[in-house]
Amino acid sequence: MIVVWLILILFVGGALAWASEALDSRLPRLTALIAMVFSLIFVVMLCLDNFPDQLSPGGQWLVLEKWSWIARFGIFLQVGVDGLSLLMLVLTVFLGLMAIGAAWHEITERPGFFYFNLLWTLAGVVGVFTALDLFLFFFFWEVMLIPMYLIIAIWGHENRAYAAMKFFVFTQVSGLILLIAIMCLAYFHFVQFGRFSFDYFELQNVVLEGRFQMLVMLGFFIGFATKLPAFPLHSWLPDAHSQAPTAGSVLLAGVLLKTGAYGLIRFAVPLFPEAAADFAPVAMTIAVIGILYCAKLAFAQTDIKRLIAYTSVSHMGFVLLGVYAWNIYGLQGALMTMLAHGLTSSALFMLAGGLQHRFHTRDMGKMSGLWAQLPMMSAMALFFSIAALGMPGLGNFIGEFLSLLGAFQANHAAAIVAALGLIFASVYSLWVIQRVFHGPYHTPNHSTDCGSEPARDDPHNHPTDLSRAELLCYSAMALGLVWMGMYPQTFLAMAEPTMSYLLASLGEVLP
Amino acid sequence: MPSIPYEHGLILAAILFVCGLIGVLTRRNIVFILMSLEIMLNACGLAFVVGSARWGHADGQIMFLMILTLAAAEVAVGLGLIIQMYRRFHTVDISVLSEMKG
Amino acid sequence: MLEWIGLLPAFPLAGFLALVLTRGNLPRRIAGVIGVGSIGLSFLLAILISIEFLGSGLESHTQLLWTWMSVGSFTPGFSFYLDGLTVVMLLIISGIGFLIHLYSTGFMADDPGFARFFSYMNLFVASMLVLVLADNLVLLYLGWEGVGLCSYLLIGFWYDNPANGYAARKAFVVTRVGDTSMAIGLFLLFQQLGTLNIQEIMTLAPQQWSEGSGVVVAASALLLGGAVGKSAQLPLQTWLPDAMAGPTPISALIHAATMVTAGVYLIARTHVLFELAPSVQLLVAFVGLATLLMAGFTALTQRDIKRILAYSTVSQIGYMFLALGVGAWSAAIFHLMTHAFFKALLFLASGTVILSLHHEHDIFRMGGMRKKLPVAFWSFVIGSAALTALPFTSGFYSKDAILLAALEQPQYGTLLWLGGVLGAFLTAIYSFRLVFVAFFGEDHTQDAPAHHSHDHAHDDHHHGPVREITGFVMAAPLVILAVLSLVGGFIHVPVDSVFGVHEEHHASTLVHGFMIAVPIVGVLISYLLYSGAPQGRGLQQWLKSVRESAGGGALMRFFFSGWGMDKLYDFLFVRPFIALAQLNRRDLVDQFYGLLVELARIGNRAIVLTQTGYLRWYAISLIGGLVLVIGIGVWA
Amino acid sequence: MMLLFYLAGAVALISTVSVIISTNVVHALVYLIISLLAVAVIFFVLGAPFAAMLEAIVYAGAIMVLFLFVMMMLNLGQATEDEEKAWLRPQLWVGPGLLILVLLTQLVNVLVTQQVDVVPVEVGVRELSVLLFGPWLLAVELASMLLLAGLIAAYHLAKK
Repeated sequence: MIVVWLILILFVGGALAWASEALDSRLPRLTALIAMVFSLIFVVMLCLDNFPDQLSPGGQWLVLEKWSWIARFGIFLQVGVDGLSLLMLVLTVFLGLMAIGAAWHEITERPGFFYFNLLWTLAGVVGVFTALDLFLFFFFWEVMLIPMYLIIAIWGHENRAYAAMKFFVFTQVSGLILLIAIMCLAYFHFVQFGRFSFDYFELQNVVLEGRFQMLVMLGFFIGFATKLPAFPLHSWLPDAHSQAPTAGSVLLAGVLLKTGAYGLIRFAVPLFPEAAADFAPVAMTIAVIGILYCAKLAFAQTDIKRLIAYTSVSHMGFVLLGVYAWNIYGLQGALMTMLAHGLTSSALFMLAGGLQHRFHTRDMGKMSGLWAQLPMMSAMALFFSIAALGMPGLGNFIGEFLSLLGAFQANHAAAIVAALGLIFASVYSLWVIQRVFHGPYHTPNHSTDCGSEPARDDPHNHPTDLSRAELLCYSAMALGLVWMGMYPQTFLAMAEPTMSYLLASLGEVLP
Repeated sequence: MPSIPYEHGLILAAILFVCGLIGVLTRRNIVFILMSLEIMLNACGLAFVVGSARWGHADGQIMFLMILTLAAAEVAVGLGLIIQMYRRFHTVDISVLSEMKG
Repeated sequence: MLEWIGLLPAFPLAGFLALVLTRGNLPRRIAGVIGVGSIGLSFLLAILISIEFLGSGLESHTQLLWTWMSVGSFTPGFSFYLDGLTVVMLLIISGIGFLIHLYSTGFMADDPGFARFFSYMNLFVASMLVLVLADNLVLLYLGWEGVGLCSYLLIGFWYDNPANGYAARKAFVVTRVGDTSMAIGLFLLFQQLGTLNIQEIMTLAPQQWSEGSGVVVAASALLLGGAVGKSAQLPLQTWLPDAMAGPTPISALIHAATMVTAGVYLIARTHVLFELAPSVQLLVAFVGLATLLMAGFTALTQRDIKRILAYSTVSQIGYMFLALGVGAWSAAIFHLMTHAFFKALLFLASGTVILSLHHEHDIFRMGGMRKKLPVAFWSFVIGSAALTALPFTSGFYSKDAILLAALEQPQYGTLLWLGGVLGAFLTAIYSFRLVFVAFFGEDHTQDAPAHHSHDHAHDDHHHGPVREITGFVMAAPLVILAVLSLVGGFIHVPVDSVFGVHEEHHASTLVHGFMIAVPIVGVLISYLLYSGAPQGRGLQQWLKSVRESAGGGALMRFFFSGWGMDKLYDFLFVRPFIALAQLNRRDLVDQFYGLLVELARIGNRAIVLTQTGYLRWYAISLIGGLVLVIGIGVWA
Repeated sequence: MMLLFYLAGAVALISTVSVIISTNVVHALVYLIISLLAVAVIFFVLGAPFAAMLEAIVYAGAIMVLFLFVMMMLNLGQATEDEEKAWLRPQLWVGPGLLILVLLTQLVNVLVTQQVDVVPVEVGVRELSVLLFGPWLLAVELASMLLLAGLIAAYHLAKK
């Protein structure tokens, strides 16, 4: 029941937040915060409950529940939590809190509806990470997208309508393809077993012919790869990320992208082992192209949020690489990359949001040398940039190293070329630091008279450094990254039974 | 009692229907269009009654009654619209109502 | 005592954390005490550990702190390994680190980023200690990247000058190229051997691979790539001269004594792999030789005091590579140690000069500083003597060992030896050129600025009176390092058990004599050329004529630019990358989707044409559809 | 009886054609009434006297009177008639005519396959009422709602 409670808290909390706007415009954020804290408590309880069991190899599923829903078509409310899901839930809830923190002062317009959308998106994500019935999965998949569309479309920046529409079209079209693939699978279950089923475990028994299996697998792959996003399908992301409000960017980059990767690990490969094995070289090639191509694009950007968005695509390439290496190193690497990237990119987006809040621009050319005025913020930016470029001792390194280690076992060439991405990562990460935080001090607020000495008492020339709350948020994320980097065993051990199970069930099929 | 070929009744209905259709397509005066619509509805009613006679059953006639009701309601609304249109545009030419152009 | 090995990097790390978490709000005195004290503690502990280690018969020791991660059979731990090589490195890092930290409290006394400086320095020392203590290659890689990060941060320490930022990024990115090669090497080693524990690799490798087999050649070549990047050898040497943009103590600690020798350490640590791949080992030797000659020629033409020392560092590390390449492992480590002494000395002394001359870097705008800066002068003389390998200085013993080992190389021994000797000759000339130009002759400090620009730490320097800045904290490290530079050659490096061989090199008296004579001749030539001595007027005239001739001038400029490598890389990599990035700023893939959108728009416009708004038209299309449907229903 | 059927059919046909080619609204209306009455005769022939009655009373009576009232309100005169003449150009008939011809061919083609003779059996009011207020009750209710809606809409629309 705990999973259902978790989802319900978010749904109801969202509705309450919307309703509470009528009383006071500050109530919604408080309501949302309380709902998030409750969810966090639930997730932590879930972790603590299962902590002793998680190392036993048999106990893959920590929670597995099933209620009848539309029995006629074999649709059940089936939810399950294993180590992988649990880690994703922890990430979701944690970043949900961060997103509320990011929105706390930023969202002043229609706050009730905003927090409603925020919490419903999170509810959808939680559902996606726990649903084991493909119909239910698709239901939550849609639930998480539409509120996010609204968040971008209503509270976004100057070009929000375009970005929101692009986001919507890409995700809807890919969602449709995913739906068709799910329907095909359910239909073939009907053909082979005489009844419809959307049950994850039952669908694993469906046997599909080679060509057809490839087609259905591609349906799943496109659905998830758009969300991930993988190389040729990434084009919605920079627009959506750069136009979304900070909280939206945090959720998009931190959580929503992970649903794609999760889908690949949970569904796209295990349901179609042979097709996935055949497809692995292609997927790895896509991953490599994505890593390098988007790293190069990131370097060329002047809009700081766009830049971070492209780095996200580049990093998610490592996830794709790790997943399709399909060995324990690759999978664990993909997992660690997902977790670490969730924190890093969220923090970077929050920093970018902070810059925009202070200087009303995202153009990196218009600010420089902020270290002199904003030392704490700059130090945080430095920390997270360093994390993003894969500094050992921080989470991202573990993820990228393991992904590459796994990929190298599966495909030498792909791993070697992908490793070049590490060089590019350092190029663009340091470039941001140089452009924004180093160099002579300059901000758009006193650009009118560069020649004269800026008036020192002008408040605009003294942008405020991080507030205590902001510092708390960033510190929490930084600590998380250090934890992941110095003792990733906590996370690896949680996911270990799931990964071993996945590998063991079809280990012989893939390289 | 001499019988009537079933298909003749239906063909008559079809011809009447088609005549109404031509009226709808070619006339510009909205009053004529409305009349043509009446012809079409009536043709349909005829077809139903022919069917009713063919099977010796009253259901067809009931359908005719429905159509009759429909025609009454439609004419009431349609004539109301014509009055509105004439008030606004001072013409009964349907072509002035082309604001739905894409 | 040995089980406290984990505290070695923990002290500086704690110092780093203390300085970072207080966000620079500590008083300078306390920040300095934390910064220096943490390294001091590490140094004390290192001494105690070394004593115990040496006393216990050089028994190697492994200490597992915690398992870092455990994935499949990949289980690297946070575990430290101690043997002779580690002990030497520990003492160099913590000892010289401590001296340089002490010196920095004087050097950086007026800098607004005092606490930040020490926090970075502490983090550096911690990373460097992890690097040398690591018992597996992943942990080593952590230290390896950590020192690279600190190097980046410290080169760009004075961040308000974009040139410094550029140098810092260049350093990081160029070394990252090497690091990536090394990472790929790690993947290969793990795939082949199933472990990344260094000692296990050292035992497994000879069992699994025959000498010269493809895998071991690839693996060692990839590791060499990492070493070359970090140690600024050809072809990745271009970052080091620019790295001089950082504060001078940084140049002393990171870019002379410790970090840049990490590549040497890595190769020595994994020497078994290189022994199994003779072709790669030979490559190491030739890389070293080529680098040392190239850097030597370049150093001859530089004007910036720190750049001369930087090229000299590149050149000296070339010697170490040469030694590694000919299998003289302990000679390489020995030279690493002596080099750390005298190069740290030289850099710190140059720091004193620069500070005393209000951030003047150009040696031709110094002159006659012998009297005004006595401490710096004597430090320079002693350091240069050791660098030149004048007899009985520390450098003499270490370089001698290297050259003799090179001579014993079976295939190319003579060639390598001759190259090394030529390098030593160049070393003598350029190092004493610096001494003679800067400290002898007339005072040029009030001259107009040179026509060419060079890197200044601060552009706003003004020409006040020259006054030597030497407090106790700055003088003491100089004195200690000077003594070490002189007598360091008598220290025995306890690394024989690590490499499993005891190296002794013998050569004829003639060879010995030649090798003693060459540097002395070099110093003499330098004296004649640069001290303004009347006896050398002919030579000076000749040099002038060479410099003014077209070919000679071009050659000088070629040397001055570091053999045009910067321009080459700029042309080959940087410009294409930037051009490509600019070209595709708006993402071709996105444009493709834009095309789809455009197509949809065109389609929309076409279909809009059918929306005439006439009732008749709609009715007709309705009927058309009806006809079609009935037609299909009836006749299809 | 057969003769009556064809005769009434011919009348209906001719008057209908006259409706759609007439230029005078009032004339057209009269033709329409004739057409409707002719159809009522056919209904009678086919054994549906109640339907014939309703056709005559409701259609030809009530609905057409409604038309007449509206036409009086609109007060269309000679000008309108000239306008109608101008609008009824022959070329306007070509496109729709062809299309309709195709449609008619299709319909006839389908309908001639049903070669069955109808022997009209009179279905009286009684049977009709039993059906109407039996199984078709719901349809009657719906029809009443439709009329109500029409009433309200007509009132609203025609209001000044």
